Amino acid sequence: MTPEALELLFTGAFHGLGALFAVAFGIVLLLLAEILPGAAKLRPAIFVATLVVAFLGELHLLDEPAGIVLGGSYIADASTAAWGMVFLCATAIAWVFGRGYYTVEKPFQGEHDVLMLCSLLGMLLMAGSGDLLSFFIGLELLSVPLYALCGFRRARNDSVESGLKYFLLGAFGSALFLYGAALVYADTGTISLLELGNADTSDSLSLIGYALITSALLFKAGVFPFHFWIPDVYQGAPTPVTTFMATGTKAAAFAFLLKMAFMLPAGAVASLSWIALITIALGNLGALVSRDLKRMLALSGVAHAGILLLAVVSCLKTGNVALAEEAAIYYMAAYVFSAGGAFGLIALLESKTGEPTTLDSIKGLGARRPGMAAAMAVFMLSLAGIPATGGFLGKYFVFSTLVVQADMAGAAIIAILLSVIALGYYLRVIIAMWMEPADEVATLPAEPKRLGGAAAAVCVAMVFLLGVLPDLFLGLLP
Amino acid sequence: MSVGAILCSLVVVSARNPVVSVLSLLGSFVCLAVIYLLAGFQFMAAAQLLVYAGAIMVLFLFVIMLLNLGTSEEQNGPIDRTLLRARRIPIVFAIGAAVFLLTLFGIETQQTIMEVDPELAERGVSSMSGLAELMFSTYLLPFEAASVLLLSATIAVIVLAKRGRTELATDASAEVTQ
Amino acid sequence: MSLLSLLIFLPLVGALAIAFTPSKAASLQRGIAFLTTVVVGILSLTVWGTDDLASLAVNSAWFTLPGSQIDVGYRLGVDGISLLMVVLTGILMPIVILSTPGHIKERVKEFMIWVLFMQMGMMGVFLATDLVLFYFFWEIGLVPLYFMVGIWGGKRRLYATLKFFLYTFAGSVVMLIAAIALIYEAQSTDIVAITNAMSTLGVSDTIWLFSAFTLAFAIKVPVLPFHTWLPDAHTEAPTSGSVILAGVLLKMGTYGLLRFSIAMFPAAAVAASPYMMGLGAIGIVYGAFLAMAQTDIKRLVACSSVSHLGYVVLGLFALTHVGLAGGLIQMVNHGLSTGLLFLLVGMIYERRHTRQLDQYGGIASVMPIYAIFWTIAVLSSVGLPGLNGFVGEYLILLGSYQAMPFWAVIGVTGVIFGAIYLLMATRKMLYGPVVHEANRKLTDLNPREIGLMIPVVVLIVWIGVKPDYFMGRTEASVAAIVERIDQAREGMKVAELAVPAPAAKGGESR
Amino acid sequence: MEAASYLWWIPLLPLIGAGICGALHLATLRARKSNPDAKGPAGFAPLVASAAMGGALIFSIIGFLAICPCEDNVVDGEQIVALQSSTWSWISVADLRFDLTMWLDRLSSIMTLVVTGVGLLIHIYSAGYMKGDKGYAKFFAYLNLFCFAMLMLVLSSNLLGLFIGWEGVGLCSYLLIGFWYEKGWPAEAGQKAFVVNRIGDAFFIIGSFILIGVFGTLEMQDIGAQVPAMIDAHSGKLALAALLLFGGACGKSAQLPLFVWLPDAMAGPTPVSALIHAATMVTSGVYMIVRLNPLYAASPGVLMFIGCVAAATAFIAGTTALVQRDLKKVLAYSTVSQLGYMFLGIAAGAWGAAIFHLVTHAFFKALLFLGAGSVIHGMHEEQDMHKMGGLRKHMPRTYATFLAGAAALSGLPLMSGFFSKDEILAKNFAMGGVNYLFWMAGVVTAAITAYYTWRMVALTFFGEERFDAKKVHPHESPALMTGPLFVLAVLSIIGGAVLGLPHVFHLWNHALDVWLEPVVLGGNEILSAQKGMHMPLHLTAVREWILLALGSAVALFFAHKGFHDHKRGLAMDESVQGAFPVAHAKLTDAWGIDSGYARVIVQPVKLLAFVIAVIVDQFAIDGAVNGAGRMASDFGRRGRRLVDGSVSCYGLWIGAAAVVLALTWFWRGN
Amino acid sequence: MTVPNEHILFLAAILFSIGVCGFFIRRNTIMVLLSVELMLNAANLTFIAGSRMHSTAAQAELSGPIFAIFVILVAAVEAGVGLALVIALFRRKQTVSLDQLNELGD
Repeated sequence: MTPEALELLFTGAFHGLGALFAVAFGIVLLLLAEILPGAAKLRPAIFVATLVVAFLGELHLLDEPAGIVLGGSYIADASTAAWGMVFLCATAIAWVFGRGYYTVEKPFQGEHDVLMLCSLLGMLLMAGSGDLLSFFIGLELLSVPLYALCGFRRARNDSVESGLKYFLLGAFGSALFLYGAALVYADTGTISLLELGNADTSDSLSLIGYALITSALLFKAGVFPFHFWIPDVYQGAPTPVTTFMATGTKAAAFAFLLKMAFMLPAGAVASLSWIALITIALGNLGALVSRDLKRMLALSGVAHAGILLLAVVSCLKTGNVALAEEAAIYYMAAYVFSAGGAFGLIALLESKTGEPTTLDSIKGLGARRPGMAAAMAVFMLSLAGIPATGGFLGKYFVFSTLVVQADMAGAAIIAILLSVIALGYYLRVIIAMWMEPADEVATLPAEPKRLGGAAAAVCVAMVFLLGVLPDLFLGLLP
Repeated sequence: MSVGAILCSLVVVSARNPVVSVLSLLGSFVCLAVIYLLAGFQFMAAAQLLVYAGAIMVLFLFVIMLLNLGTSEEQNGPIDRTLLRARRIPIVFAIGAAVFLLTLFGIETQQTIMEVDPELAERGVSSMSGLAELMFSTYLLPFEAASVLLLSATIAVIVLAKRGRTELATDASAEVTQ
Repeated sequence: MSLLSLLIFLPLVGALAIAFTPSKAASLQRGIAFLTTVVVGILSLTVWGTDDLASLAVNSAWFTLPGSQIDVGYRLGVDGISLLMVVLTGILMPIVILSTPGHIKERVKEFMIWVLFMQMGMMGVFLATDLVLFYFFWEIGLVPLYFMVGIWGGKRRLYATLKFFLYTFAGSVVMLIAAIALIYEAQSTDIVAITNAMSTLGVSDTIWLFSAFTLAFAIKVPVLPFHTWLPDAHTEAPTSGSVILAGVLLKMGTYGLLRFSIAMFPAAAVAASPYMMGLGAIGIVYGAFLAMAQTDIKRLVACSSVSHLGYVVLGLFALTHVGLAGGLIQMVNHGLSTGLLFLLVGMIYERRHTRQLDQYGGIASVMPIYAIFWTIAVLSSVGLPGLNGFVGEYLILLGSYQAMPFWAVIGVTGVIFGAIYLLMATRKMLYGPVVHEANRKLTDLNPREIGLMIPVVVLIVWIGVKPDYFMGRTEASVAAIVERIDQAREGMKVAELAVPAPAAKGGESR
Repeated sequence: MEAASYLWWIPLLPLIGAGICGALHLATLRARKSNPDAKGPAGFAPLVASAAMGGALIFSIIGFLAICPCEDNVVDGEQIVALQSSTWSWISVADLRFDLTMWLDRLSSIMTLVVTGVGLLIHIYSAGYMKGDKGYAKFFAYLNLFCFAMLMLVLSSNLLGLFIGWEGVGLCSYLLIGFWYEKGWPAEAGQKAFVVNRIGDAFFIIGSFILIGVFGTLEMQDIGAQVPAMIDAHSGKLALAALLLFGGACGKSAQLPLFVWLPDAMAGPTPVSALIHAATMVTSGVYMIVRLNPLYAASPGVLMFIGCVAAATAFIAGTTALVQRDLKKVLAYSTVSQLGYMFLGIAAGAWGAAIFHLVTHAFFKALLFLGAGSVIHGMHEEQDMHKMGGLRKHMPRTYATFLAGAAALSGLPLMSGFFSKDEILAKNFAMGGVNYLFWMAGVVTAAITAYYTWRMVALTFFGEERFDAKKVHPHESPALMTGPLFVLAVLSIIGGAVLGLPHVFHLWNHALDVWLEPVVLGGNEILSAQKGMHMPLHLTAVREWILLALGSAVALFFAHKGFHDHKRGLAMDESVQGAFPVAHAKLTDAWGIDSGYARVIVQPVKLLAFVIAVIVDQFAIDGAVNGAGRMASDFGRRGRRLVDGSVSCYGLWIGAAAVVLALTWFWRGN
Repeated sequence: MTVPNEHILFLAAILFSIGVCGFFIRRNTIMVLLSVELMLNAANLTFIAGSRMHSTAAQAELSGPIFAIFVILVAAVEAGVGLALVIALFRRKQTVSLDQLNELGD
C-alpha cells in the first residue's frame, strides 16, 4: 500500500472523526479514573468535558464538512454533525437526570457512565457510517452497552427482565440485519452505501436483503409491528437508561434510515406509509389506556416514531433527502428535549421511592412541586405539538414535507387526526397533576436536586426556544 | 458436508438437553469450517474453528455447567403458555419456510454469476495479506470501533455478572423486591 | 414597541409580574391583573381612535420555512373586522377580572396568570396577519381555558375541559394541514397576500381548503352539529371563564369564518353558502329548543349561545353586504349580552350555590337591582329594538332573506322561540312568590358588581341606539369582502356558461 | 315640509319622565332598605309622570295647530298637512338607510292627541288608583315608558322606527301585565302576551323584508307614493307583504287567531287595561294599516281576508263576552270585538271610519275600564259581577259615568259609538259584494254588544247587593279618579257627533273625513281605480237614514233586553248555564280556542324541546362524540391483546413482519 | 473439488431458517442464544458465497470475508453479554426459562 494511498485515505479523517475520538478518549479517561485511587470524583467532570469537546467537534464539522473519509467507511458531513449533536444532547440529558438516581447500584456508576459513552459512540458511528459494516459495528456498539444498562439494576426483576428481553430481540434483530446485508452483498458484491446507491437493486436478492435490513432498523426505531418490546423494556429499564434509549436510539435508527432510504424500492412507499399510520394509531391508543407513566411515554414515543417514519417516506418518495432530514432532525431535537425532559422528571420522581410513577401517584403534584409539575406540563404540551413549543414546529415541518413535497395530504390528515388521540393522554397527565387533589397515601416526591432542577429548566428553555425562535436552529441545519 | 451441517443444526434446535445441542452446534461449525476451506477461505476456516468452536462454545458449556441446567426445563412452566406456543408453531415454520423459499427464488434469479472461475477457486480467494490490507485501510474505523465494542462487552459482563462490590446490597434489595 | 405588539404582550408581562408575587398575596395579584387589563383596554380604545388603521401594521421577519424561500413574518395588523373584536376583548377583560373576587377564592395567582395568557392569545388571534402566527395564537388560546375550566370548574369539569380541548384541537389540526398546503400554494404566509392569491381561484381548486378551515372554525363557533362541547364547557366553567368563552373565544370562530373561509375562498363560500346558511338557521331553532328544555339556568344560557351564534353564521354565509355587516355586529352583541347573562348567573350562583331554575322564583322582590340588570340582558338578547340585539338580528335576517328567503324565514322563528325560553327563565327566576326560604335573605348586588356591569349595559344601549357609530368603522372592510364575493360570483357565472358546474347553487341563491 | 324638531319632545318627554320615575323608585327601595315601610320619594312619581305627559300633550297640540287648515298655516299658497322633525340616522348599511324621523301628519296628530290626552287622564287616575302600592313610582315609570313607545310608534315615519315603538309597547304591556308578579299568574299572562305578540312580530319582520325588496326603503311616505307604480309589477309581493304586516297587526290588535293574550292581560292593574289594552296599544295595528293604506288598497284580496278575520273575531269575542262573570273579562272581550269592528272598516276601505271608531272606542272603552277599576277599587279588588249588584247608590259618580260609557259602547243613538259603528256598517253596505256579509256580521255583533253591555251594567249596579255587606263596604273613589271619568264621559257622549256626524244630518260636515282626506288619498285613489267607483263611498240619503234607524233600533232593543234580563239578578245567567251547560262552558272559554292552543301548540312544543334536548342532542350527537372517545380506549385495550408479553411472541411479530415486507417488495419488484 | 455457490447459499438459507425456527420454539434462553449463533453463521456463509461470486482472478472482492470476521467477533460479544444476562436472570429466579419474563406490563 503506497503512502499516497494512505495519504488519500486519511485526508480529513481526524478532523471528520473529531467527535468519535473525543468520546473514545473520554471512555479511556473514565476507565483510568476508575482505576486510579481518588480520581473517582473526577468522573463527572470527565464525562461532561467529553461531551463538550465532542459537541465542539460537531459544531466545527457543521461549518466545514470533511466529506467522505477512510475510503468511504465514514461520511462526515453536516447532517451527520447535526445528528451527532442530537445524540450528544440526549446523552447529556439522560446522564444528568441519572445523577443520584441509583442507590444500590451506586458503586457501578463509573461503569454506567462508560457504557453510556460507548453507546453514544455507537450512535455517532451509525449516523456517519458509509458502509454496512461500520453501521453494523455501530449498531452493536450502541446495543451491547444498552443490554447491560437495561439490566443494570440486576437486583430488580423488572430490570433484568427488560435487559434480557431487549438483548434476545436485539440479537434476533442484528441477525436479521446481517443476513439481509449478506444477501445484498451476495447480489451486488459491495457493502458501501455509495456503490449500493448506484448498483441496480431491483434484483430479488437485494429486495429480500433490504427488507430484512429495514426490518432490523424499524426494530431499533420501534415501529409497528417491531415495537411491541418497547413498553416492556422501557418500563423495566432504569429510567435514565429509558431516557437515553427513547431519545438516542430512536434518533440513531432514523438517522441511518434516512441515509439508506434512497436505496429502498419504490414499492416501499406504500408499505412504509401504512406501517407509519398503523404505528401512530397503535402507539397512541396503547398510551391512552396505560396508567404507568413510563409505559405511556414509551408508547407515545412509538407514535412519534410513526410520524418520523412519515418523514422518511416523503424523502423516499421525492428523493429530496435534505429537506426530509432537516424536518426529521428538528422534530427529533424537539422530541429529545421534551421526551428526555419528561422521562428525566420521572427519574427525579422515582429517585426517592423506587416506586413506579403512575397517573395516580402524580395526583396533586402541581400543588406540592409546582416547578416540576409545570415543567412536566410544558413537556406534555410540546409532545402534543401545541404552538410556542418545539413540538409544534417539528410537527409543522414534518407534515409540510409530507404535504408539499410528497403530496400526501391524505396520509397527513389521517396521521394528524390520529395524533389528536395523543392529546387525550398528555392532557390526562396535566389533569392528574394540576386538577386532581393528591390522595393522602401518596408519598411526597423528593425535592429535585439542584442539578436535576437545572436540567429540567434547560429542557423547558430549549423546548420554548425551539418553538419560538426556530431560526437559531434552522441556521445550523444543512 | 452441508448435509452434515444441516443435520447437526436440526439437532441443535430440537434437542431436549442443552449440552447435546451445544455439542451438535459444535459439529455443524466444524462442517462449516470445512466448507470455508473448500470454498477457498483458509483464514475464515481457521477463525471459525478457533473462535467459535474453541472459545464461544466452551463458554456456553461453561455456563450450562455453572448453572447445572443438565436437563431442559420444558416440562415446568405454566401449561397454558405451552398451549399458546403449540398454536404458534405452524406460524413459526411458515416464517422459516418463507425465508428459505424467498432466498431460494432470489438465488434462482441470479444464476448468471453463480459459476466460479476454477483458477480462482483452486488458488483460493482470500489471501491473508489482502484481508489485512483491507482491514487496516478501508475498514480501519470499524476495526477500531470493534475494539471499543469488545471493551464495552467486558464492562457489560462485569456489571451484569460480577459478584462483589454490591452483593450485600443486592441481596438486601432482593429480599425487598421478592 | 408598536401599539399592537403592546396589546399582545402587555398581558404576558403582567402574567410574569404576577408569577413573581408571593402566592398568598391574592389582592396584589388581582390588582396587577386588573391594572394590566385596564391598560390594555385603554390601548385598544386608542386603536379604535386611530383613523388610519393601516399605519399600525407591524411586519418584521421571524423565520424562513425550511426548503423554501417563504418567510414567516411577525405580522400584525388591524382592520374593520378585527377592530371590533380587539376593542371587545379590551373592554371585556377588566370586567372579567373585576368579577373574579366572587367565585375565584383559591389559587388566585394561577388564575390571574391564565386570564392574562388568554388575553394574549385572543389579541394575537385578532391581530395576527400572518397565517403561522395566527395559528400560533389560535392554539395557545386553548390552553388557558383548559386550565380555567379544569381547575376552577364545577363537578364535571374534567370531562368538560378534556372534551373542549380535544374537540377544538381536532378541528384545528385539520386546519393546520390545510394551512400548510395553502402557504405553499400561495408561496407566502401573509394573510393579505394569501387572500389576494386565493380569492381569485375557482371552487374546485379551493373547496377542500375551504372545508378544512371551515370545519375548524365551525367547531369553535360552534355550528351545529359540532356544538355539544359548548354547553358542557359553559356549564362547568367558572363565571369568568364562561364570560370569556362567550364574550370573545367563540368569536374567534366566527371571526375565522369571515376572515378565512369567506374572504379567502369566496367562490367556495358561495358554493357552500346554502348549506352553511341552513346549518345556521337550523342552529338558531335547535339551540332555542335546547334551551327550552333546560332546568339549569347556566346551561340554558349556554344553549342560547348556540342559538345566537346560529344567527351569526346565517348572516355571514348569506354573503350579502347586509348579512355580513349584521353578522359582524352580532358577534359583538352576543359577546355583550350573553357575557352579561353569564355574569348575572354567576352572581346569583355565588349567593345561592344552585343553578336549578326551580330553586329560584320571586328574586325580583328580593333583589330588585339584580332584576333590572337581568331584564336588560334578557331584552338585549331577545332582540328588543333600541337595544343592540335587534340591530344584529334584523340585519342578519334581512341579509339572509335577500340571499335565501327560506332559511331567513326559518331563522325568523328564532325570534319567537328566543322570547319563549328567555322569558320563561326570567319568570321562573325573578317572578312569582318567594317559595324557598333560602331566597328570602339574599342580598342585592353590591357596588362592585353593579359597577362592572354598567359599561356593558352602556354599550348594549349605545349599539342599539346608534349602531352607525360602530358599523361605520367596519363598513369599508365588509365592502371589500363583498366585492371579492361578487367577483367570485361573476367568475362562477362564466364557469356555468362554459360547463354547467354543480357548484352553481350559491350563484343562484342571490 | 316644515322642519319641526320639537316633535322629538313628544316621545322624549315621557321617556325622561320614565327615567326620573325609575330613579325615584330606586331611591324608594334604598329608603326601604333601612325601614321597610318608609315612603321614600315615590310620591313625586305621579307628578313627574303627569307633567311629562302634559308636556307631550302640549307639544302635540302645538303640532296639531301647526297643521290644521287655517290661513297662517299656508306657506306660499300651499297648506301644511304634515310636519317633519330632524333626522336621527340609525342604521345604514350599503345602500340601505333606516333613519328615525318624527312625522306628524293629520293621522299621527290624531293618534298623538288620543295617546297623550287619554294617557294624561289615566296617569291622573292612576295617581289615585295605585296609591299605597309598593311599586308606585315603578308603575309610573312603566306607564311613561309605554307612552314613549306608543308615541314613537305613531310618530316615526319609518316602518322600522314604528317597529321600535311596536315592540316597545309590547315590552311595556309585558311589564305592566306582570306588574304584580308576586302573585305569579300575572307574570305568566305577561309572558303569554309578549310571546303571542312576538308571533305577530315575526310576520311583521318578514313583511318588512318584502317591502325592502320591492321599494328599497321603509319610509312609509315613499312606500305609499311608490305603490301605484308597483302594482302591476309586484302585485303578488305587495299582497304578501300586506298580509304579513296584517299578521303583525293580528298580534298587536288581538285578532283571530292571536287574540288569546288580551283577556289574560286583564291580570294587570286596571288603568293599564284602560290605557294599553283598550285605548292605545291594541289599536296600533289599525293605525299601521291605515298609515299604509295605499299598500292595502293595492291588494283587495288581503282586504277581504282582513274582513273575514275581523268579522269572525268580532262575533266570537262578542259571544264570549255574553257569558263572562268577570267585569274586566267582559270589557276585554268587548275590546277584541270592537277591534274587529275597526278592521271591518278597513276591509271596506273606510280608513276614516276605522280611525273614527278607534278614537271613539278609545274614549268610551277607557272610560268603561276606568269605571270598572273604580268599582273594583271600591269593592276591594272584587271583579266577579255575580258578587256585586246594587252599587249605584254606593258609588253614584262612577255609576253615572259608567252609564255614559255603556251607552256609547252599545251604540245607543247619538252616542259616539253609534256614529262610528254606523259609519263602518254603512261603508261595508255601500261597498257591496262580500262586504254585505261583513255588514251582517257587524249588525249581529252590534246586537250582541248592546246586550252584554247592559247585562254588565245591570249586574253591576242594579239588583240586590250580592256581596257580604259585613266584610265589603263599597265606597266611591276619590276625586282624583272620578275626575278623569267625567272628562271621558263627556268625550264619549259628544265625541262621535263632533268628529263624525254623518253628512245626512247637514248640520256640519264629517270632520274626520275631511281631516284625514290627504292621508288616505293614496289608498282611495287606488281603490277607486280598481272598483271603478269613487272613494270614499257615500250612500244615498235614504239608505243612510234606513241604516241609522236600523242601527238605533237594534241597539235600543238589545240594550233594553240585556238590561231587563239581568237587573233582577242572576236568574238569567243561571238558567242559561243550566240549560246549555256545555255550550256555556265553551263560550266562557272563548269557544275553547285558548285551551285548544294549549293542547295543539304549547304541549307539542314542550315535547319537541324535550325530544331535541335529550334524545337528539344527548343520545345521538353527544353520544357519537363520547362514543368516539370510548371507542379509542376500547381499541387501546384490544391492541394490548396483540401480544402476550413473551419474547417469542414479540419475535414472531418481527419475523412475520419482515417476511411480509420482503414479500410485498418482492412482489412489487417483479 | 469446488463447491458451487448455489449450494452454499442454499445451505445458508436452510441454516438461517432453522435458526429462526429455533429462536421461536425454544424457551430455554441458552437454546435461543444458540439459534441466534446459527443464524449468524448462515449470514457468514452467504458473505463467503457473495465474495466468491464477485471475485475475479484479477481482483478479489474481500469485504465479504472481512464482514464475516467481524461477525464472528460480534457473535463472541453477544454470547458473552447474553450469558451474563442469563446468569443474572438465574440468580434472581433460579431458572433460565423465557416464560419467567412475564412481570412487565400494566
